[in-house]
Amino acid sequence: MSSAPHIDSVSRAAETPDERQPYAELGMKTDEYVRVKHILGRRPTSCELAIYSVMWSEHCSYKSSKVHLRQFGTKAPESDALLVGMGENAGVVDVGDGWAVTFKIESHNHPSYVEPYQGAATGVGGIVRDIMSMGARPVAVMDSLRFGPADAPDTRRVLPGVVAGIGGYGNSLGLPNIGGEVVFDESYLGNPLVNALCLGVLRKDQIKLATAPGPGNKVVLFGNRTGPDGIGGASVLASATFDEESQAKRPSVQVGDPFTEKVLIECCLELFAADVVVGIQDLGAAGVSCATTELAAKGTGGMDVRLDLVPLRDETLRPEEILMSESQERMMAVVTPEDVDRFMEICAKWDMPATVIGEVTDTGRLRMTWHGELIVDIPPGTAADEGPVYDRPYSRPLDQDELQRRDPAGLPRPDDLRAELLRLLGSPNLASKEWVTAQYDRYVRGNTVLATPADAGLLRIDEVMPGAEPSTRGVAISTDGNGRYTRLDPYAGAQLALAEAYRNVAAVGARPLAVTNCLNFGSPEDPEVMWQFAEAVRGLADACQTLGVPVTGGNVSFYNQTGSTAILPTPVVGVLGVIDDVTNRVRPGFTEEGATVLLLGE
Amino acid sequence: MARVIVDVMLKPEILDAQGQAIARALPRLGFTGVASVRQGKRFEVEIDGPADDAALAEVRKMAETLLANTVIEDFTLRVE
Amino acid sequence: MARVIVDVMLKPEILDAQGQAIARALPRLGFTGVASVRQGKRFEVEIDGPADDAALAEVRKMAETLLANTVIEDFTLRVE
Amino acid sequence: MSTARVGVITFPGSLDDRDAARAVRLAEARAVPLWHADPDLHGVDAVILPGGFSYGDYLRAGAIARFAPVMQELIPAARAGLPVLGICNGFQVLCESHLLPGALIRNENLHFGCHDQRLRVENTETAWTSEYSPGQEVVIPVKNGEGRYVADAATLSELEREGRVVARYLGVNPNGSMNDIAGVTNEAGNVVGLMPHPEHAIEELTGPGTDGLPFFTSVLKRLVNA
Ligand SMILES: Nc1ncnc2c1ncn2[C@@H]1O[C@H](COP(=O)(O)OP(=O)(O)O)[C@@H](O)[C@H]1O
Repeated sequence: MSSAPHIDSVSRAAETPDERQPYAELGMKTDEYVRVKHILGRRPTSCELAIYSVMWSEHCSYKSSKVHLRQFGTKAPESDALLVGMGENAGVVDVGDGWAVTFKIESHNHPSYVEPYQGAATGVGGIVRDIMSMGARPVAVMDSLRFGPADAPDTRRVLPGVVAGIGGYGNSLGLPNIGGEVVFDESYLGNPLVNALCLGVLRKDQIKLATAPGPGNKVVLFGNRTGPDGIGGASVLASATFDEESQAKRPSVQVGDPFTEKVLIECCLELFAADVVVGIQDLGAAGVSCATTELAAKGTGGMDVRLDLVPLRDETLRPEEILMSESQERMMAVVTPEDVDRFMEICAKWDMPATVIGEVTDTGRLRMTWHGELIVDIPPGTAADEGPVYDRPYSRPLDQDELQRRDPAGLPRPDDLRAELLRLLGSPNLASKEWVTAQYDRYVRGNTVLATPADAGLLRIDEVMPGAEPSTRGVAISTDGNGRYTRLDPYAGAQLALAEAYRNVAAVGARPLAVTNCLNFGSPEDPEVMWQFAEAVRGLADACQTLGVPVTGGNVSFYNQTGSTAILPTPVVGVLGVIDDVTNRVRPGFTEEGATVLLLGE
Repeated sequence: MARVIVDVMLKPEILDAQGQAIARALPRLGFTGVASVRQGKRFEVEIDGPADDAALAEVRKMAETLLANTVIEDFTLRVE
Repeated sequence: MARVIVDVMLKPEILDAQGQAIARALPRLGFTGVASVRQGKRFEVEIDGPADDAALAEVRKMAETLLANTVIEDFTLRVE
Repeated sequence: MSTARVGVITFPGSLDDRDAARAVRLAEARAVPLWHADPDLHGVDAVILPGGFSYGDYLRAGAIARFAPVMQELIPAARAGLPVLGICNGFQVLCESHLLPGALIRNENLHFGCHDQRLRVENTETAWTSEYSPGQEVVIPVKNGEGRYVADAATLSELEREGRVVARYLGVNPNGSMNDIAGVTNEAGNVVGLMPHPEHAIEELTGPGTDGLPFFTSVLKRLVNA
């Protein structure tokens, strides 16, 4: 990385309107680039281009999915329990007694294929920071995994690394793993799915939001230093198909530092308890670009940042790279000037580097300087919220009718049922998942009431905050998804995923309250994939309405394909439920001799 | 019998959380004057025959595919 | 600025499970002719001044007390 | 509730400190949080070093925690007879501090493993095991990645000869520990290191049972009788 020959300042951009810019290489379409020019009334500086390209990427802007995801809002059932709905870092649900929980599931599929251990580890790290940024204490994780056939050589590379990465990171944070899935299917061979869920607990009156209000308030970046991790990853890595080229992108993977994240959790909780945080945002895929634009857009509209104050691990990083870096274990907070000293003291107690890098304004502009030169001057909302929206064409796959016409009646009847049963029981999809779950700590924090092999994880909400009254209240979660069903009928398949998770939560004795989801699909530019997506979302939204559980948040992962072959459409649905007294939980299996066995339903 | 040493270190651009944790601890333990610490792996590979070009090529391939994770690590070889 | 390398290896009498696992995997990957593999750690310590006797004595103490656990590990120092 | 005060040290990266404190409370004593950077034991009657990954354990489990300011107080106090229990990472810290012999290294199968483990309590004379009966078999979770106990032959035979193996794994040895050792004690019997997690076996609701509770009640009895 050579240092910049020049700094592409705002005034330079104005003077050189025709300079060619690598927008296409950054994943931007020509009309998107033209729109940026239109917004700014000039060409963007290279830093501004970096910001728009990551913020308008599929990954950050949901440009292909937005029009469909709206149904989760328009069809949302009435719910008194919902404290914070979609649109924030994670939804928040009231579980009674002044307690609230927040939960969300997110994908880290592509990074986990490139570097299984680090990809999966940083997937856990990212979702945990999302939960922290709501003001909550993370209390449990779950993981929903899809791999190619168990005996395929690449699965032998990917699976152990992914499992070790999820365990290595989650175990080091002291978060019990209370459930998940492992599914094998040919279609995931070149594109495994790694979806991580985190659950957090907070007091109802302590919710934090990603907002930067109050001109004069300080913007603090804290956590690990910024390095050249995953530069370009947000727009390139996270949304491009895998091919030979991905090899060349390899050095830009992110690596995790779970120790720093664990300390960051405790540090944040102490900051929240001291009430010195006005707004907070985790640094995820689009790093400083995302945190600054989103905080500013949701606050009083403006922010001034001195980008040269960002503490670096590599002094040669250029401002564009700082803006796009995906270095892990970083957070950004908005703090009133009076509270800055106290904020810094708490960070020092935890040995956590923290730096004031800017200030909230009411100018309606996000302005950044680099050693005195103005390098970014944009209306932050145009990057954060007003990205392109595509209503992509979709069409029912040509083979869909043929697929649906297939009838199990036509399948040959096995002669030897016993052999067939043994073959099924021994098949990777049905066999015990203990090899995976044994690598995860399910005991830490001492509140795990049910984990593997129960249908849903069940956690007692006790001793979450110092001094809180002992409690028997509990939260149950289950994640489910079935790509084969969804391929056969995306509308019904998504509903079945919800129904299964809903039943699993009910089966341990909890009342289902809210839904999160991670929608893993192929390329949205393929009309047949887009049809699967649209149908699945419609199905899920309708089912949520019928069952009376609102979607509180989630994540969309597109471009899951090998070459031009998409994975099975895989909506993974997480349902959260509440139980007033965890001692009333229902355990899996037959626990008493002589008990009556009943079959419910048809 | 010959011994080939394979040293594996994280690429310089990759965060070395291990080295960082050590470096942060040193001043507390009274060690000053250390600018940085990086932690890597060292493998001692004993080969049956002499460390000729063919054998070294094999060990290099082994390092590339197994001992080092070239996504995030670099390695060097030397005969001891 | 000077760089001191500290190599830390498990004592020979302690079973090196990582080295063994690698050695066992090698034939499956088509590597033959390897008699044994041992895995250890390598530290690159950058010191502010020159690597004179006093500095080396400091690094040695650091290795003894922190970088290696002499109950189970041996270490060697060298200037690079 | 007894008036005994049991300190639980929190290092950066400690994870099971709350669990240990809860166990102390369920045993009806007072849990006193101790902070790694505070060189003061605050007059506690006993100390627990909890599980976790102190300082990330990137270098070697327990290697950096050993030098924490609070340890500079704890080490002489332990030598002078203060009851100290190190659980998992705490055991690793005690070995690194040379309060206990031997070392804990990477599991033989190279995986982190979390299981409900059968154990036999071998020594019921220590400060932390007097409430067990000799040879009692219990089930307590183990969860570790670096839990394989190793020591040289002389140390090992000394430990066996003096009956200083506190607990042994029954059934499958989860990490390849020498002589199936799950825990050891010092000569005086006041310092105990244990790989399994008794603080995760103190409530029927959240553990495989309550077999872990006697570790915490034992020390209280000792303190009351002292
Ligand atoms: N990746 C995983 N992470 C955590 N727990 C898992 C994972 N995969 C499976 N489990 C847990 O293992 C148990 C058995 O899983 P599975 O065989 O898929 O059962 P089921 O078909 O009943 O869901 C469940 O409790 C499930 O939550």
